[in-house]
Amino acid sequence: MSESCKIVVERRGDVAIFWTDGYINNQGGEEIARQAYAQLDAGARALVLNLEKTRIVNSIGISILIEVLEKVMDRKGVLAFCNLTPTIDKTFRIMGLAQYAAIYPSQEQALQAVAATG
Amino acid sequence: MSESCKIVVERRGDVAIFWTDGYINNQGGEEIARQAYAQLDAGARALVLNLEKTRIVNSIGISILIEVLEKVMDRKGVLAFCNLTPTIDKTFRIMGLAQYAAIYPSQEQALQAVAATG
Amino acid sequence: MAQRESLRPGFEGSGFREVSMTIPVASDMEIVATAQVAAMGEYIDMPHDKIDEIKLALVEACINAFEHAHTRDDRVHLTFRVGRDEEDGPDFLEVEVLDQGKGFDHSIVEVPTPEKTFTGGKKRGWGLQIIRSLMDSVAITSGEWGTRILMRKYK
Amino acid sequence: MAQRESLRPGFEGSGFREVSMTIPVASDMEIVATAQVAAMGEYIDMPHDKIDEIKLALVEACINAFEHAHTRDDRVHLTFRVGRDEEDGPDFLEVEVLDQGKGFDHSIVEVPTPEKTFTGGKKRGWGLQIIRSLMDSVAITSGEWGTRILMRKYK
Ligand SMILES: Nc1ncnc2c1ncn2[C@@H]1O[C@H](COP(=O)(O)OP(=O)(O)O)[C@@H](O)[C@H]1O
Ligand SMILES: Nc1ncnc2c1ncn2[C@@H]1O[C@H](COP(=O)(O)OP(=O)(O)O)[C@@H](O)[C@H]1O
Repeated sequence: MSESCKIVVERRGDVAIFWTDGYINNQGGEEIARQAYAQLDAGARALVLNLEKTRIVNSIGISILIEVLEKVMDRKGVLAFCNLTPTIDKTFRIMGLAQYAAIYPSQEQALQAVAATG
Repeated sequence: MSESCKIVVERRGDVAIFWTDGYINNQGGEEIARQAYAQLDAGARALVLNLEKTRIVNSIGISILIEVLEKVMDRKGVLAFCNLTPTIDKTFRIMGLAQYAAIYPSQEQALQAVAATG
Repeated sequence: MAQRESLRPGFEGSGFREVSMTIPVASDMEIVATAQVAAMGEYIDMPHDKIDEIKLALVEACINAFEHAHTRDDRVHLTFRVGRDEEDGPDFLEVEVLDQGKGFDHSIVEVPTPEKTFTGGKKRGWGLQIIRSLMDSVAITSGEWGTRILMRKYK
Repeated sequence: MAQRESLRPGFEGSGFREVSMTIPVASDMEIVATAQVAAMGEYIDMPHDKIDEIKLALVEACINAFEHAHTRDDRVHLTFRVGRDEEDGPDFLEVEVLDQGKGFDHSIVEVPTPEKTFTGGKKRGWGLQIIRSLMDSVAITSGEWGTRILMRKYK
């Protein structure tokens, strides 16, 4: 079904960039989690999630992203989001994700910021 | 209402180019007709209708475009369409509009063709 | 969680996904309805050109109901279904347009031709013809209760 | 022609445009339904960011009905209305989500907080809160007959 979220991951040094495309629901969230844990296991220190091509993340999807964030924080890693629509940004703030993860307007800014933490 | 068709007209010599944006129904068709007759009265010899930003023309809209075509032909003028979606192209062929008006893939080709008739 | 698991995409269960919808008899509501064709078409990954064809067929059926039916309830009832004839057959999108109007005998509707349209001065009368040309199958039933057009297109 | 003339855009007549729709309890059908929010929102020229907010509120209400309601008819019933409170007031889009499920007492639903979500391990429970945050007004009625969420946002 075309509604499901597509995910592309690229590793640059110790940073893994995720590009999502489409609706992030439970399945989309779980797929991101699976790939995020694989990257952490393979030594990634920072994850950057570029949500440019996602217009809707439901609350179940966000709750899974929060689990990913906690796992990253447990391992002293960094998680950053970029290119959120105003509605996704608002929802991340309501649920408090924005208090624990960094949100940047562009991928470039996100990459610079996570590089500075390395 | 945003559903209604917007029309922009530009006059280049004796050719008038129409850009439509949105759904062409009876109102949209009548608005095109009104502006087309104004151009003919103001001496335009050829009309080029660029439908690039229109995805739906209903059968009432097409019947009005056929009236415009007949008026143009009465005056020994030329009417050409360009940038039709496959569905609009198909419908124009079903209704026979394609037998009497020329259809071109691009605006450039339409303009060249109508210039050659001048 | 168990509940969520059972809601995987696909055509399990009834073998169909059916969405029904009611729109008022009012201008531009036919365009509002086409959004559902796009959504259901994308759901089965139907190519965009085919989605456009179904949209136009739906528009024509709706404006017929708006213009000719004189519906008793001032509404037009739409049903969208996606499904397959056989397990491994192609997906289809089916659209049903039902009005509770005066009905008509479609067997005696004059078939339009480009010639009549151009030389004859009768420009209208193309709606049903366009629907038949754009869809893979069309069934019209009509009576005193109103009119139902059932049309289907394969992916 | 006379009939056509009476179908000009606007809110004449009932003062409302109302589209109703029924979707099956099935994954991704909430996304199919959001197409109608976009279509009705565009009909009143609502800004796209507001349309996105209503879409998410609708998604949350639908997945609640899918997940918690255990509907008797395996369907969720949606109604979309555009209108105005006063002649020259702003347009609104109203969405009603009705399920014929088991109902719940929303006055005793625990209100989530970011702290509980992060330290407490309870990640879920944000749907209603998100709906309330994104919409201008929300009314929930629920009983043995099911649940109705009525939510409105102004242009
Ligand atoms: N839903 C309907 N209810 C009643 N009559 C209809 C309906 N749809 C079509 N008709 C009749 O069939 C005729 C042909 O319809 P159509 O091919 O769509 O062309 P047009 O609408 O331009 O006349 C109409 O003029 C009308 O008399
Ligand atoms: N339509 C509904 N029918 C029955 N119960 C519901 C419905 N919507 C919400 N609830 C109840 O309210 C609770 C809170 O819902 P919500 O805030 O959306 O969070 P979540 O769905 O993540 O639990 C749900 O856990 C459920 O018990």
